[in-house]
Amino acid sequence: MSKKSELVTGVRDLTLAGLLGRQRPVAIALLVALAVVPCFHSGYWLSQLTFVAIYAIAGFGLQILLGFAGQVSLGQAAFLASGAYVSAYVERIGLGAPLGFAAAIFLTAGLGLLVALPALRMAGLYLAIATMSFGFIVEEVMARWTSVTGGNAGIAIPAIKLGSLSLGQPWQIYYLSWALALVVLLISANLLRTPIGRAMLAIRDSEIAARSSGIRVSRIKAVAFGLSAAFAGLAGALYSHAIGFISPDQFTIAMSLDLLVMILIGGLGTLRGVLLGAVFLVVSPELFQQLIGLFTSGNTEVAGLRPLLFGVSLIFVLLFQPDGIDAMVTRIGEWVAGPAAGGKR
Amino acid sequence: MFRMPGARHAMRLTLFAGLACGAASAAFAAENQGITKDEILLGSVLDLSGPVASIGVPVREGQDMAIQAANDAGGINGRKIRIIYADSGYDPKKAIIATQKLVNDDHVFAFVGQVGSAIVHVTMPMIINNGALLLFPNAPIEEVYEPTKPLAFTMQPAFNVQARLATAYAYNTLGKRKFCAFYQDDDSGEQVLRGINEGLDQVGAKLVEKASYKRGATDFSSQFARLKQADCDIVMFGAVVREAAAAMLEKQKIGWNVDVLVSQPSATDTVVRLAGSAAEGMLGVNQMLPLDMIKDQPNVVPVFKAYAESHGGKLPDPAFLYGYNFMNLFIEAARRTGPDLTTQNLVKTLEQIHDLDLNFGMAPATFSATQHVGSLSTNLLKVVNGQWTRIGVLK
Amino acid sequence: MIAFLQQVISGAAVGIVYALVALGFVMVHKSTQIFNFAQGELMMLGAFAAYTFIILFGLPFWLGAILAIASVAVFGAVLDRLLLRRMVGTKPFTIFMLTVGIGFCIRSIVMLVPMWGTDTYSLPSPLQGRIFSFGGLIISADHAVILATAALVTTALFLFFRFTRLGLAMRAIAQNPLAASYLGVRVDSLFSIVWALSAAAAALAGVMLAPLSFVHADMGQIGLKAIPAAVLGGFDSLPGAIVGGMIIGIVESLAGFYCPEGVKDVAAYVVLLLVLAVKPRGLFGHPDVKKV
Amino acid sequence: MALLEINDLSLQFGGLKAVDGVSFSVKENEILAIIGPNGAGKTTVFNAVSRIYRPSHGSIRFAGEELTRLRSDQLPRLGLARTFQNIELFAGTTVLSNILLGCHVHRRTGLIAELLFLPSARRQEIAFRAQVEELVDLLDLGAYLHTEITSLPYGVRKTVELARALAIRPRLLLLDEPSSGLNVEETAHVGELIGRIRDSFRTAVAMVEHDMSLVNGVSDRVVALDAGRVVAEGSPDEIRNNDAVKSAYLGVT
Repeated sequence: MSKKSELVTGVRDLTLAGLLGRQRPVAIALLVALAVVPCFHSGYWLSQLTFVAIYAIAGFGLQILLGFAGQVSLGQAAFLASGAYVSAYVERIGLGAPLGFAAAIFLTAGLGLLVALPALRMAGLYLAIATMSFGFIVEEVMARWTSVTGGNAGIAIPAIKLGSLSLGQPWQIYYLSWALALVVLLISANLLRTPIGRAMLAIRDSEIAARSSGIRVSRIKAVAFGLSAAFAGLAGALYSHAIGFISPDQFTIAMSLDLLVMILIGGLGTLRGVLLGAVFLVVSPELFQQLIGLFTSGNTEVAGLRPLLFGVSLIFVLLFQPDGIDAMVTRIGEWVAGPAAGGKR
Repeated sequence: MFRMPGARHAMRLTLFAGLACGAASAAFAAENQGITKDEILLGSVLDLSGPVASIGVPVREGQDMAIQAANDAGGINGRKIRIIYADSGYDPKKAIIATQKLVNDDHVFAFVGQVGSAIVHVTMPMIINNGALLLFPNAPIEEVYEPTKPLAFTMQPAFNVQARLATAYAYNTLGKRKFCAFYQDDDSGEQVLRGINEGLDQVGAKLVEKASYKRGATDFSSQFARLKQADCDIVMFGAVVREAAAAMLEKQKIGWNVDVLVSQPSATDTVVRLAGSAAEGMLGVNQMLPLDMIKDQPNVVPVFKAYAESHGGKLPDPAFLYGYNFMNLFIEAARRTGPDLTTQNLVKTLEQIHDLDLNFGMAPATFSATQHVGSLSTNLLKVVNGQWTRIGVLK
Repeated sequence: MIAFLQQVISGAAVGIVYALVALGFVMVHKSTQIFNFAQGELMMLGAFAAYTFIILFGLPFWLGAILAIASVAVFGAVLDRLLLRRMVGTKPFTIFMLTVGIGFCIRSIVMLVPMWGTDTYSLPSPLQGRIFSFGGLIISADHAVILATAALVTTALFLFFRFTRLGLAMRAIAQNPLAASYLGVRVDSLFSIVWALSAAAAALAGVMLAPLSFVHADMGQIGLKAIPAAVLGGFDSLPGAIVGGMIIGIVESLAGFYCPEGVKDVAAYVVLLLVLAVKPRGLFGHPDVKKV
Repeated sequence: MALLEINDLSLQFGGLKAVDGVSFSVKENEILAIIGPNGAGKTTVFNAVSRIYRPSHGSIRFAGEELTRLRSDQLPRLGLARTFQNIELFAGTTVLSNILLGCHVHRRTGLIAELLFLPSARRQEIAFRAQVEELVDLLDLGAYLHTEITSLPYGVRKTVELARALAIRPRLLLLDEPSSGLNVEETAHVGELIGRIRDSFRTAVAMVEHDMSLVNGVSDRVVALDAGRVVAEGSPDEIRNNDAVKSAYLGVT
C-alpha cells in the first residue's frame, strides 16, 4: 500500500490489531495460554502470574510517569498503599468492592495530583528525593492513623464480594487481575497514540520545545502523575486482596525500588517491557531458588542471595543491555521473523 | 469498537477457556500430604535476606540441627525428615508464592517455624485452609491461637501477655508506681505497650510517659531526655535487640540510673554482649532462657560444640534456640503419634501434650483441645555481673 | 532551657554523622553529577571493615579504623573503574539505578561473608562510655570525637578543593572535563579519586557510628537520612552538606523531644519537602538555565 | 497593520543589557531577516518574543495580543511558531510523532476520549495524519517518517523541526538561523523552501540569519542589530550599502 494511505487510514497503529503489529499471533497465543493456566496449575504458577499482573499494572503507571513523561518517582509504594487501604476501608464500611476499587483509583489519582503540585517545579534528582520523602511520610501515616489503617498490627482483607458471588479462590483473583491488567495495558497503549501521551514524550525529551509547540508542561506532568498514581492505586487494591492482609511494613521504599528495577530491566519507555519486567521481578527469584537448589543440598536457600540476584541483573542490564529485556526480545523477534518486526510501544 | 478481528476472536476464546478452567480448578485439601512411608516433608518460609534475616538465619540453623540429630538417630518411626526452606525476604508477595508452592506442588505436611509477623499473617489462611499444619511460628500473633484453630499451634503468645505479667510484677513486687514505656514503632513494640497498659489498668495506674523509635534508629537521646524529664521510676522496653542495647548505652550516657525491664526480643545474650556494663542490673522477661544460662547443661554442651565446629567456634545466636526447640517439639509430637502419622493424629497428640519440658531453655509446653498456645508463663530474668540469671517465673 | 540546649547538642552530634555520609553524596555529585544511592551501604561496609581489622584481627582501634577507611576508599575507586567508568555519557537516572544495584550487591555480599553475616557486632571505641558534662549539659566522648573529626575532615576537604591543583581540577571537571584536562590532570583517574574520597567519607562515618549503634547489615539505612541532609545543602556544596546534616539532626532531636510520637521519624523528610517546595534546588543550590 | 509589533524592547542579564530598546515589526505574509554580529542580541529577541526570556521593558504585540502577558505555551495557539538555533527535537521519538506534536495545539479531544481511544480520538488522529501527510510531501520527509530522530542526519533534523513548526499552522514563523550547519546546496534549498512556505501557507516569516546570500535571496526586509540596538532597517540592498551595518561587522572582527 502507498505511504499516504498507510499514514492516513492508519492501519499501522490506529486499530487494536494494528497496535499489536506483527506480534499479533504471539499476543493471541499468550492470551489463550494465560486463560488456560488455571487448568494445569492450582497454586504456585497461578499466584506468581497473579502478582505478575498486579505488578504490571503498577508498572504501567510508573512507565507512564518515568518512561513516557521522564519524571522519576521513588515513592510509588505510597500510591499502592493508598489504593490498598482505601479499598479496604470502603469495603469495610460496607460499600462493596466495585466502589472500593473505584475509590482506590480516584482517591489515589487525587493523591498523585497533590504530589504533582510541588513536583512540577523540581527536576531529576530533587524530584526523586522528594517522592522518596513522600513515601516515608505516608508510611508513618499508615502506622499512626490506626482508626483507618489498623496501624502496625495491620488488617486482614476479606475476599472481594460482587453481590452474592465471592472471589476468594486464587483462580478468581487471577482472572480479575489479568482482565484489569489488559485493560490498563490498552489504556496505556492508547495514550501513546494520542496527543496527551505524545506530549509526555515531548516534555521528557525537551521541555522548551514542548512549550514552543503549545504544550502546557505543568498540566501534562500533572496528568502523568495522576495516571501513574491511579494505576498504582488499582494495583494496590488488587494486591491487598491477593495478599489478604496489609500492614505498613509492606509498602516501604523496597517496593518502590522493586518497581523501578522492574521497568528498567524490562525496558524503559516500552509497555511490553513492563510485562517482561514484571515477569522478571516475580518469577526470577523462584527460578533462582530452584537453580541454587541444584547446587546446595537441593531444598534450602542461602541467606542474602536474593538481593545479589537483583543487584547483578540490574548492573548487567544497565551496562550491556540499556534498553532492557524488551530490546533483547525485539532482537530475537527480528532474528526469527526476519527484519523490521514491529515493536509494540 | 473498531476493526480487530483477530483480537476479538481471541477475547471469545479467552473468556470461554477461562470459565471452563475456573470451574475445573476448585481448590481441594489433600489428606496426609507430605507423609510417605520413609519421609516426612516439612516447609518453612523465613527471612534469609531481608530486615529480619538476623532471626530467620539462626532459626534455620536450629531447625537443621534438630532435624540432623533426629535423622541420624534413625528418623521418626523409620521416617526421615526433609524440610524445604523458602526465603521471604520479608516480602509478603514472595511468602505467598513460596507457600503456594509448598502447599500445592510439594504438598508439605506442616510448616514449622515461619518467621515474621506479616509473613505468618498472610500465609496462615492459605496453609490451614489447604489442610497443612501451621506449627510454632516465630511471631507473636494472637490470631494464631485466638480463637483456637484446629490446624494451628504456637509456643509464642502475643507479647502483651508477658508485658502484662511483667508490669504486674513491677507494680506489686518492686513497688514501682511511675511507669514509662520505650518501644519500637511496629507491631511487636505496640503489643508490649498494650500489655503494659493492660497491666496498669488492673491496678488502676496510668502510664506516665512513652517514647517510640523506628526500626534501625541510631539515636535515642531525645526519647530518653523525654522519659527522664517524666521522672519515672521504671522504663518498660518494647524494643528489639540492637536498639535496646543502644538505648541502654544512651541511658548510661545521660547518667540516669532508673530500672529497666525489657520484653522477650531484647531479654537475650546479644543485648548484654552489645551493651556491656550498661546492661548491668537490667530486668527482662523471656519464655526462652538465654544461652548463657543453659550452655553448660550436659544435654546442651554437645549441641553447641557441634555448632561451634561448623561455625568457626562461634556460639549460636539466641534465636537458634527457637528453631532448635520448636523443631524438637514437632519431632517429639510426631514420635509420640507413632507410625500412623496423619494430620488428625498429630493434632490429637499435640492436644494431649502436658507440661512437656525439652530442657533446652524453652518453657514447658502444654496444649489442649481448647488451647493451642503452648505456654502463657514467662521467666523473670536479671543481669548480674554481665550474666542473665533467672530470679523467678511469672504466671 | 537546659533541656533544649541538650537536645540541640545531641542533635548536632547525630547530625554530624548524617553530614559525613552526605559529604560523600556531595563529592561524587559535585564532580560526576552522579547520585550515588549506595553511599549508605559503603558506610556499612566501612563499619564491617573496621570490625574485621579491630575485633577479628585484634589491631588497635585507630590503626584498624584507618585501614578500614583506606580499604573502602580503594573499593570506591575500583567501583568507578569497573562499573561507573563504562556509564560515562548515559542518563543520570540510569547511573543512579546502577548505584542502586551496587547497593543491593554490597548488602548481599556482607550477608554472605561467613564472618560477617546477619549478626550484630559491637565495636567499642577506646572512649566507650566516657562523657564530658559542663553545667548540666552532657556530651559523650564519642560524639565529641565525631564532631572534632568532622570539623577536621571538612576543613581538609575545603582546603583541598580550594587550593590544590587536584581539587581545582575536580571542581572544574563538573563544569567541563576539558577545563580539567587543561590543568594537566587525567580526567578518568580524577573520577576514581573522587569515588575513593567519597567512599572514604562514608567509611569514616561508618567507623564513627559503629560504637554508638553497632555493626550490622542494615546500617545502610542511615544513608536515607543523609540524603535529606545533602539535598538541604544543595547537593553541590561541602559546607552545605555539613549544615544540612546539622539541621536534620537537630530538627529530629527537637521533634523527638517536643512533638508527638512518630514526628521525629519523618521530621527530616517533612523539612526537606518544605524546603524543596520553596527552593526546588535546596538551600545552597544554584538553578541551571538551558541555553537555546 | 503589522502582525508582530515590537516596541522599545529591553532585556538584561545581570548588569549586561543584551537587548536595548529594540523596535521593529513584521507585516502579514512578509519575510523579515534579522542580521547582526555575534552577541548582537538577535536570538535574545526571539527568545523574548517566544517568552523563554522575560523582557525587562517594552511591549510585544502579536495579532493584537500583548505577548509579555502570556506563557510561552500559549503562543502557538495564537499562530506563533519557532525553530531553534541548535535544534530542539524530541529525540526519543520518531519523525512522525515529532510532527504530530505540532498538531497538538489543534487538539479537540479530552483525556478520557484519548485514554479509551473513542471514535472522536481516532477521527482526530486520522485528521492529524492527513495534515502531517501534506507537510511530509512538501518537505519530502516521507522516507524518514518512522525513523528515530537520533539516527537522522543534521540537515534532515532541521527540516523535521521546520515541519513541526508548520504543523502548528502559524501566521508567523520564527526561524533561528535556518542555514546554520548546512552546506551551500542545502542552504539554497532552505531559501527556496522558505519562499514556498510563505506562498503555500500564507505565513509571515521572521528569521535570524548570518548567511547573507540566504538573506538577500528571500527576505523582503532586513533589520540589522548591533550590541542590542537596531542600527538599520530596510530592503536587502539598502542594508548591504549601510555604513552602520558595515562598521558593526568590522567592529567586531
